[in-house]
Amino acid sequence: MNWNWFHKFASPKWFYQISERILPGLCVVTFSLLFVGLIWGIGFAPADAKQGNSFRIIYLHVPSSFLALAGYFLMAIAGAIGLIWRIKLSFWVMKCAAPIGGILTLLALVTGGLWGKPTWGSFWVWDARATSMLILLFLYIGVYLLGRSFQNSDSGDKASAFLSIIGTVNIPIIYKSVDWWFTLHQPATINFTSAPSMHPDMFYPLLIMIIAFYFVYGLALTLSLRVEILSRERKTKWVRKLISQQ
Amino acid sequence: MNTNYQSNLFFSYMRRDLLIAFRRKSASLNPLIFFVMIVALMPLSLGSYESRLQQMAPGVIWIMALLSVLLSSESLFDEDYRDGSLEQMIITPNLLFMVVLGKITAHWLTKSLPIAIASPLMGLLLSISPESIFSLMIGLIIGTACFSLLGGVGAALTVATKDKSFLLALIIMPLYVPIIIFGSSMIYYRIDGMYWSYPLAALLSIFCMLTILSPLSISGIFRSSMVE
Amino acid sequence: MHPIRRQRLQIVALIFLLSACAAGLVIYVLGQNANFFFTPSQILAGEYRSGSTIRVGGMVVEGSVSRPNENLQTQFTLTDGKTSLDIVYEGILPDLFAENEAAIATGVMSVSNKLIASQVLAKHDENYTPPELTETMDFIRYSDYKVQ
Amino acid sequence: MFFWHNYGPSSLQEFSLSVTILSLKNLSFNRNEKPVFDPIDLEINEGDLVHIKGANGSGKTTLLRILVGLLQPSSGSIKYQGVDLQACLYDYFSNITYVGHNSAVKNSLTVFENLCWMSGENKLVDSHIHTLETFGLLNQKDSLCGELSAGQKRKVALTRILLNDSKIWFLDEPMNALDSQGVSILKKAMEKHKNNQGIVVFASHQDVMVGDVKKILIRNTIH
Repeated sequence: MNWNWFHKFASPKWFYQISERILPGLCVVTFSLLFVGLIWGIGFAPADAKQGNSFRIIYLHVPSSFLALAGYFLMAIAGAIGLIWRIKLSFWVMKCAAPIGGILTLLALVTGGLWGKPTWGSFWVWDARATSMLILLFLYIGVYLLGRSFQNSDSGDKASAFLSIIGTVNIPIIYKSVDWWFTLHQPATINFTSAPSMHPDMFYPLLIMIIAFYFVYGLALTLSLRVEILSRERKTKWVRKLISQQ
Repeated sequence: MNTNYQSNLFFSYMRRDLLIAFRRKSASLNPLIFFVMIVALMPLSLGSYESRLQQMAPGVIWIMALLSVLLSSESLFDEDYRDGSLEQMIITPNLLFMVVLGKITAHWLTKSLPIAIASPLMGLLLSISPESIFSLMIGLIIGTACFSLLGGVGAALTVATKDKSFLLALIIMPLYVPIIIFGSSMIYYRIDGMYWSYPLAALLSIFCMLTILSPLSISGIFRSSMVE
Repeated sequence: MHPIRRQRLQIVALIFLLSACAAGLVIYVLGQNANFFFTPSQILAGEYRSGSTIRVGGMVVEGSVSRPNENLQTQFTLTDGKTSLDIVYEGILPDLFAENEAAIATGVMSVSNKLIASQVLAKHDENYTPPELTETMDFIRYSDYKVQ
Repeated sequence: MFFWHNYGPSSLQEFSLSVTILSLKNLSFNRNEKPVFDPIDLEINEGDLVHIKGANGSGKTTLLRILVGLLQPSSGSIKYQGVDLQACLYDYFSNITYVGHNSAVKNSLTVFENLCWMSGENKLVDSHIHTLETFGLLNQKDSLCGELSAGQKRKVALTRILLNDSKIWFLDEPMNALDSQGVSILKKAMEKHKNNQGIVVFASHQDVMVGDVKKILIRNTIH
């Protein structure tokens, strides 16, 4: 089942040339979206009844936690494609997606903490979402470390692909059990970022911010993937030709 | 190669590993001794107040059981990898599901089950409330089985790496979360006098899922030419 | 390929058996009262295991908080919009505990249909609503009050 | 198995087109993007003795592991009886015996238990006794393998090739740690296996005086 069009897309050289062209456009769209979202969210959206302005950090917190989880699934899918059809490029996509996802999870945790301080008096609240986010961070760290601990980079890719797939299977169980654990110890206290019944003009900037974060994720992934392609294909002719042109 | 092994693949590999474990009894008791020592040290750090110990006891015992099984699960494939019999295992013309399950069961019987059996004694050491001893033991029997299954996956992933013991812990720890949650809440439910069959059922369902998933993923790992 | 096919059969059978009992257990866990606490109407309808510690959640009725005598024993009633339940509690109430706010009481039902609570937890509303909306909070919204 | 041709009178037997079992097409393996050896093209027919020769660290063991199916090649293909290896893995595994660089012998098991584990029977079978006799290990039958010398352990590992009658033998450095008696036994076994249409693929850096041998010279690529 080797559809050659499928493998054509998967050739690193093709991806490198395509990304060469779309990179400028991608940067412009990403930064403009970010700019619009942040200004609208910070500047014009109404303050929350109880939490006042400290609530505005949601425009950073929700998109990053959203992307962190989506990034993990993307990483696992890339790993699965790499394992099944043995496509090198998708292994590298996974390898680059791990640090990006990790940083996004860290951002989500930090913004969560910053938000917790004024409203609930402490940086860290053992809440369901925060705990699952912390565990997601540990999963990212595990995949990142495993990928780099093999002498042969190919088996390192395969191992981290397997770990991310196993992690994906376990994520729903972890999230369910953390929710259940949360209701066990503090059934009645705070549960932020559940589906907030938000006022419309609080919601639109959030939507823009989420889309902006998707573009940021795509941009970061493309950039680090280009670096990975150059380092992995340093032996091939087209990379040597490329370097000689510089 | 070994043709008539097909019928009782599970038992033959389990018997072989049990035989090896019994030949070297001292090695297979290490997790139990580690568990006893580390639980005995807890009151020194937590202070020996009756109420505080009683409240902390279930969580402490579960975490220490996790650590003991985690440390011992590295030896699951490491010895076979070093003396070459892991390659022979991968070469055998039969599916690795039962082979791996047999090895993990042998590891569970020799290394993790003693911990579950010793847990009531440790519970008394930490002055746990007597009526929750039974639920502690049941929970740990299932819990250690889940720990061994997940430890097997971690061991398979890190068999060809350099710094094994830490790496295995780092990649597998997040996956232990649901087991720890349901396991220890079983005892807290029991102490509150509440209906503790929910967490037990949850723990059992996780155990069933793991019994399916971990041999499948381990055989996938070994057959995907990752073991250099 | 005979041995392989027999092994595959064994494995598929084992997987089928295990996934069946895993699913059964999960349904058992989620099915019953796993939403962790009862509402007063469920209590009065008797849907709880008598003698075991249970948790009851609801809104504290305005003006129902009273201290009959000075030994720190407080009495209040919880309601979920339809029925109400008297709670007797020995101990310091949490600072977030207020009338017309949600609260969760853990304890054992006494003979006189009162809950002898050993623990009370208070909850403050966490939905974000702009200032102008909070005043028009109507009462029905509280009736389906359940921790998800 | 497969239909056995016989081209006319038996004198033509040795010139007959013997059946190719394994065919390798520009096989190569990269470790960290560096090719370990030059691409290899080879047809291994029945009754062949293949000697993989090369300096230390030139990738002999890697090539052997690829042939055995432990490692997937980065490029090129291995065909077993015309079918790609990955497609007929189980069939292939049931026809090969592999004795790796470190002999897969459990130190805490006795020689007899090791043989049982290797051959799959769980009671003493006359084939066990026969192989132990050929390798001169009969009186160590019940001693733990941990107490044996490296040479004896190597012999116990090599008994695996006689225990299960598989078509293709893959031996990695079979001669090292063997005494002269062991080497001669091994040569006789390889000769016998070669005559009844078996295949022996062995990797060794020294030259081994064994009949007509098909040689693969492995040079690690200059990069």
